[in-house]
Amino acid sequence: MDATGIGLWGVPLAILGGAIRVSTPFIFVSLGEAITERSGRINLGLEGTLVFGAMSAYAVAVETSSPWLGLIAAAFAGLCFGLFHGWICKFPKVNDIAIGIALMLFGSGLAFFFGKPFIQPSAPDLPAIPFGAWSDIPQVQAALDVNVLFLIGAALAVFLWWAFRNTRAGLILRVVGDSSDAARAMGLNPTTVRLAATGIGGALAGIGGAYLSLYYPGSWTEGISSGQGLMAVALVIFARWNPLGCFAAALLFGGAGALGPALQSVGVTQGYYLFYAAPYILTLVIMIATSSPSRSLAGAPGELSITK
Amino acid sequence: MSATTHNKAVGVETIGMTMRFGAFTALDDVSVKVPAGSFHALLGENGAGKSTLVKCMMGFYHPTSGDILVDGREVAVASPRDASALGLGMVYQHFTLVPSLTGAENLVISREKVPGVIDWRKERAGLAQFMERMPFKLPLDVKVAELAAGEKQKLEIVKQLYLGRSFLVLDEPTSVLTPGEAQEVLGLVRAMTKAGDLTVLMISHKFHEVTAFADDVSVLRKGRLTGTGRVADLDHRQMAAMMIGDQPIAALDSRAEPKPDAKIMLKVKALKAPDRTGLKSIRIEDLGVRSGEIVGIAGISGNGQKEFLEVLAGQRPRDAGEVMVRGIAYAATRAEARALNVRLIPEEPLKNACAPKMTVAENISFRTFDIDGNGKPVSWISASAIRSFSARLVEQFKVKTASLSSPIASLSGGNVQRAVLARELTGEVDLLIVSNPCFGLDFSAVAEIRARIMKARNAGAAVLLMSEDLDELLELSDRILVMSDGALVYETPIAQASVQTIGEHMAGHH
Amino acid sequence: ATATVGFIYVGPKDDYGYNQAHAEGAAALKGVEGISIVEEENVPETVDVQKTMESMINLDGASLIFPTSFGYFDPHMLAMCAKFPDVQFRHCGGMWNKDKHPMNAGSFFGYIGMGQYLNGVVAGHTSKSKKLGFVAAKPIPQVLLNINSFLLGARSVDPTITCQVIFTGEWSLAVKEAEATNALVDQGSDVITCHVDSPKVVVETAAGRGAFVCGYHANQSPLAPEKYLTGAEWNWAKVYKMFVDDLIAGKPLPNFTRGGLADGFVKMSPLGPAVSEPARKQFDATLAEMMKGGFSVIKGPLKSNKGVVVATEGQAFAETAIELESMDYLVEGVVGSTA
Amino acid sequence: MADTVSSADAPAMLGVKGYPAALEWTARRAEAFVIPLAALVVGMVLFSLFILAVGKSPIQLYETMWRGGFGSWFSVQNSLSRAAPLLLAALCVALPARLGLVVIGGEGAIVLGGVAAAAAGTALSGAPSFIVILVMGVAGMAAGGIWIGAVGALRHYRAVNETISSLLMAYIAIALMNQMVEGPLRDPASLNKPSTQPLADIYRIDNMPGMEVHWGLAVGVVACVLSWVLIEKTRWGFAARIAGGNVRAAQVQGLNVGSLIVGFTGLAGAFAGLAGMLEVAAVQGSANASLAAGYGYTGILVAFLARHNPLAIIPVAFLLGGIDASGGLIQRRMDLPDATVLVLQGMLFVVILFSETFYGRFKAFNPDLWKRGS
Ligand SMILES: Nc1ncnc2c1ncn2[C@@H]1O[C@H](COP(=O)(O)OP(=O)(O)OP(=O)(O)O)[C@@H](O)[C@H]1O
Ligand SMILES: Nc1ncnc2c1ncn2[C@@H]1O[C@H](COP(=O)(O)OP(=O)(O)OP(=O)(O)O)[C@@H](O)[C@H]1O
Ligand SMILES: [Mg+2]
Ligand SMILES: [Mg+2]
Repeated sequence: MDATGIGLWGVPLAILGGAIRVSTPFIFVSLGEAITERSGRINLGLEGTLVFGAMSAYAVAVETSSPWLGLIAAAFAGLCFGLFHGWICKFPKVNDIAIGIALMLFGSGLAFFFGKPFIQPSAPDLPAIPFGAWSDIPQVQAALDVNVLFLIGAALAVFLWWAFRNTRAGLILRVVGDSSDAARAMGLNPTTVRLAATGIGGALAGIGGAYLSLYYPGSWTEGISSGQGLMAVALVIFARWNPLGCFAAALLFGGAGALGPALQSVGVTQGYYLFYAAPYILTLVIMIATSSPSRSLAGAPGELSITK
Repeated sequence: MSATTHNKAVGVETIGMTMRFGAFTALDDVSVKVPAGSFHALLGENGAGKSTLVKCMMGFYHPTSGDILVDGREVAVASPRDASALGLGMVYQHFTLVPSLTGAENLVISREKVPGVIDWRKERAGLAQFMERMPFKLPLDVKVAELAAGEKQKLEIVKQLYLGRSFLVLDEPTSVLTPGEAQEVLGLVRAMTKAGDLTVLMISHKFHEVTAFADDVSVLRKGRLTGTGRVADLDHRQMAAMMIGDQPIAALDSRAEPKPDAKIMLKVKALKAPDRTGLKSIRIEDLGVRSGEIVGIAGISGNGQKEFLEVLAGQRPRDAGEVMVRGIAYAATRAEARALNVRLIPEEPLKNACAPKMTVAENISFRTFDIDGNGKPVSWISASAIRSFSARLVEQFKVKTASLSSPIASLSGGNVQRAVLARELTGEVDLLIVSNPCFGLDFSAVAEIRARIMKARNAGAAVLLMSEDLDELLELSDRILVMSDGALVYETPIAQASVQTIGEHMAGHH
Repeated sequence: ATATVGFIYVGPKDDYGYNQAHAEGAAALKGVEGISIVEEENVPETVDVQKTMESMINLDGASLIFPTSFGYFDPHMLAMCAKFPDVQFRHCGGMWNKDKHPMNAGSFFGYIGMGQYLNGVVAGHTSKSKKLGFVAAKPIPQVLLNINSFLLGARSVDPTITCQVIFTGEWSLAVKEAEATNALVDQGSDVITCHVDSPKVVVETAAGRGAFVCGYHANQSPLAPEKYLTGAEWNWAKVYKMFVDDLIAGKPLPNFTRGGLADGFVKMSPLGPAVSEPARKQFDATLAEMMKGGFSVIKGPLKSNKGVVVATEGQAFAETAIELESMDYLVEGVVGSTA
Repeated sequence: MADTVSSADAPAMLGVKGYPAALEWTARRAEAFVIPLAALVVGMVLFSLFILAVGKSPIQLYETMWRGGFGSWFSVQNSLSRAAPLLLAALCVALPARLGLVVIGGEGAIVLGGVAAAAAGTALSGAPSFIVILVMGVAGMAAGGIWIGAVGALRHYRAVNETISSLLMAYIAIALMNQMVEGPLRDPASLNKPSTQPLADIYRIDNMPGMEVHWGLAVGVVACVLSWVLIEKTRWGFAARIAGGNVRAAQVQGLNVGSLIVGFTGLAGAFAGLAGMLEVAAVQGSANASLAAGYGYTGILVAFLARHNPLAIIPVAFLLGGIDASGGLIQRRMDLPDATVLVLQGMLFVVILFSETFYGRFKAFNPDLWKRGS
């Protein structure tokens, strides 16, 4: 080992750093989707929302020089997409999965269409908090440069986990997601609750997009997302609709995603495609190991079309 | 915090209640008066409009026209929330507990005023205190999905009491309770009406309950009020006449003499299988059913009957033991069932034996779509054969349906049941396994279905009948077995059967 | 009569990289008398590109088409050449061969390896850790040549310098490119360059981590004014003008066109503020030598990083050497592997 | 009100309501055409507003679209050749959907089918062409079938959610494909685009006679028709619909749900694998990264728009191909970015999918609600 590189320590450090850097969009999208799915709807279109969020955040940040305004714009745009999905799916016979797929196209299309003028300019980044300042190893410092959104995401996961059981709103959400009839008998309006849940889910996905364009990788290009939104939706099922599970799944996914580049950087260069597939393989293996035909998808909201 | 006992009963009255679903009039100008502190029974055939009437009272439906008076004052009930605010509550016919929430969560979230942040320690203490006053114990920290049907039903009722209702509607509340439990529950609310704390409106198909508990009765028929009166003045025959007019009721065939040496059709030996929690198992040591007899299995729901049925249906793997039909090992494949003439009708047929969105004709053809007239397997489906076959059965079994190509989900519960019976009782039947066939049906439908089962028995079928309704078992069975905690714990020939003893075994007191 | 010229891009034409470089070249033709331009972006390397070419010919009357992505060549462009013998096709990067391919096909490319060599020279002077980093998409000859050139340029400054390469496996994958850049910096690389379609992410991430960067495809200095050293850029406008001039003049178009710095096919970004005086000197000297002609990047004695001799003592490959277009090795000093 | 259906048949010429049977027959089926077509029009009107808002002419746009996608024999063929791979890709979604499964990872089966076919083609090089093409087809179908069949098996035997497992496996399949194409199967002569050995011309699949569209289109159409027959007319299809409608009911009927699920997902994957094989044999001539062109994902949309009806997949795929084909012309003629087509597709599909809510709302399509005729 020489002075500048950190050799094999780079691998665990990269996994840690990668988990923190890469996971944030997954955290936000999957938490948002967890809220939506807990209300009995599935919004597969969050990939489009994420991309549109990334574009609108970047555009507003460029125009106003404020990344925070960009973040708010992304959340608002996401909210609109979510509400649109929620509104359209309240009509009978409208398939929420299919609408989601169409909105995925629509969101990405709008983002690319209006995002053209913002590929060249540079936008200010969201700030990071240097948790690694105690260390004098720059690599450690870099890995522990944690963006506030990651911290907010972590706090949000814990909050949602708590709120699903300890708040009125949380219980109402679960009631509506599990049984429309029961909800109606309690005088709740499932449509309204779902509309709100889909809207919030969209807003969080928009924030996830803002993280992509305003922090990591921190630029706006049409290839900014490579399916993170879709994957995050899938992770919700993997996480069994548990917010803490979503957080853990996102970390796992982010960390595993950092494995490929890190291994190459220390000289493990054979079969890098397979290392790049590590997050997917790992997730699949864990899914297979933890599923069992006798305990079919414990925790699935009863009204969810995809698991009915 | 709710306080059940401090409420005062209120009276509720509907005036000229009319409800249309599209072109169909489910309620036609119905005026019913339920005075404060009374116990009122609402009778009627399936589809008469009973549930519709009470749902209108609860704001679950918005009536086309008509008014609701509470304690003589006209009120607007636009949603169940409004009803709740007026102290009106209802135990729905189909459970409205939320399966993935615990009992405690279900109770608390149903309250009218729920704090934004729930202090579970305080709530739990309050609940414990409340449960002290209930005559039965319920696990409140378990997800409702894991409760047995009877427990759910009791929890529904407990929930309404917890919410401190002044007026309570019970829509067929005892259909999944044992006679003892039914007694307990109805006794409790009856006592509350007597004390002037509660008014009860109960929908029931069981005359004996009406006679035992109710003060007054109203009868609906095809959406109209056809009679009302004091229970004390009416006998069962009169009530039946108000319900259905002078239609004949299907009579049970007289029981053909059982032949003790008849061939054993179904034999179950040393069977062991996991139950739905995976923690316990069911064990059937030895069970035989001969042709020409009905063996009834009694038991409180959740004691392994469902699992046993699933094993017989091939839906649940077994750990050990054997199931034999005509002495041949039986794994419930389609070929075996066909060769051995085995038919199985699970409970709640719409949920367990039909594809709800497929048509009536298709559903009726589930058993025969892949064979031709001679029983030979065919690869091609013939739509016209399916149609003519099902048209014949629909007529024979008097299934009421708008058309053969309506989705079966659009049929009423009794007609779904008829369609499934039509499918399963056509052709030669050597072994019939059936579970809760009359759940939720009115007495004339019940009579007809029981008559069909008896007919199959008399024609030589071996029948294994699982039922939570003891009256049904007593009426149909040649022998009764009791299932408790996953095992068959008691057996008696019908001649010596005593409700008392059976009930005790069901409750596991032996 | 005006002639219509079609351009086909594999990605968005404003990607700050490969496609943008071509689109800028196309844009330079917009004012040319007698020429009209049609463009299509995001065309995948499937039957779609065949249909796009056909559509440009049938519906727009295109008589010269530039399919700019490598994967368009075989079989897609070749199929169209056979079908439309009257239309000229000039492909970017393909290996046109008189014996194998029709005369209405052709290819052009720039020798950008020298640009990467110059990048390497500046990088070699700038690096303190003596470790460079290269984010690459796939181990194909064009990319390998760039990696090797970059390292050899640096080694002309200090023969102990090494270069770590990380392949991302895709031409455009923003998050992976950022991760690769981070991994390189973590391992001590302090000057980074890349060969991916859109270097924006690599440039910004590396600069954000405090590393210096050399650009590629286009001038990315606005993205990191302090950290940007220089960059190897395409100058397709020159190439396209050349073809179009021949077209207007009614001359036959050349079939195999190659050119480097000296021919103006490739140019260097202006040197950034962080470039030291000695670096500047060597950069200028090397550039001058290249402009003179006869400069070889790959020359013996040279071994691959697996120890295989790739050029013997005295052997030198001119930038036009056809062998370089099938390069399948990484030279000694590059950390990484080709498969 | 419900009446008892009598078996006394109505006169043969007349339908159940006493109107001419042909009229009733037409009315019942018209719904499935009129509603989506009306939705298409509404979607196009909405998109016009968008185009107006960005300052372009909708009339010119639709005129361009028509010209690019449908207006001439060339345009139609352009649309058809883009539709060809979508037919098989959509079947990979529609067949499992009949069992109630949402499979979104057809892309994986396509790329592996392509790799397997290319490997088989290379291995058998020299054998008679029909044998090689046949074996390539079988290899592609086997690879795709095993891949998606595994998704079905995991679902049935391990209760692994098929939506997520198929998506994960698609990413894994693409990684495998890249690894193979750049590693063991790479043709060293494939320089800047790593590919397998190119297939000799005799092993390539041609265009159909008189058309500029390869045989894959015919294969796709035949596959759609066969799938429709399978689902609607055979006992396996009927059984699958039972299992899709209610697994418990199917089990009580003694149907082997496990084999149905594995069989149908396997067949679905085989179709996708065949799409990959056709891509190799008819278009690319070798397996390479271009196999992952997103057909699998577009297929999801096609299947949902077609309401998982294999016959409806054919026109829907053609529509998509047409929009795609005209997208290029829109870019070129109107100076609009490629994303315009995505916006258009998104809008059209949202409106078409939304129009599902109108099924069963119109009396005109339901003779049961007509007043009794004479
Ligand atoms: N989704 C639906 N679409 C159309 N009609 C429906 C639908 N649901 C119920 N119906 C109508 O409601 C009736 C069945 O309602 P319900 O299940 O309450 O009947 P029921 O009162 O239980 O009758 P039964 O005596 O047969 O049990 C049917 O006659 C049917 O026409
Ligand atoms: N949502 C609905 N849509 C259409 N028709 C309905 C609906 N609900 C009820 N009906 C009709 O209203 C009639 C009365 O139904 P209701 O459920 O009130 O019967 P019920 O008397 O409660 O029967 P049961 O004894 O089976 O509970 C049914 O026959 C059915 O046709
Ligand atoms: Mg009812
Ligand atoms: Mg009923």
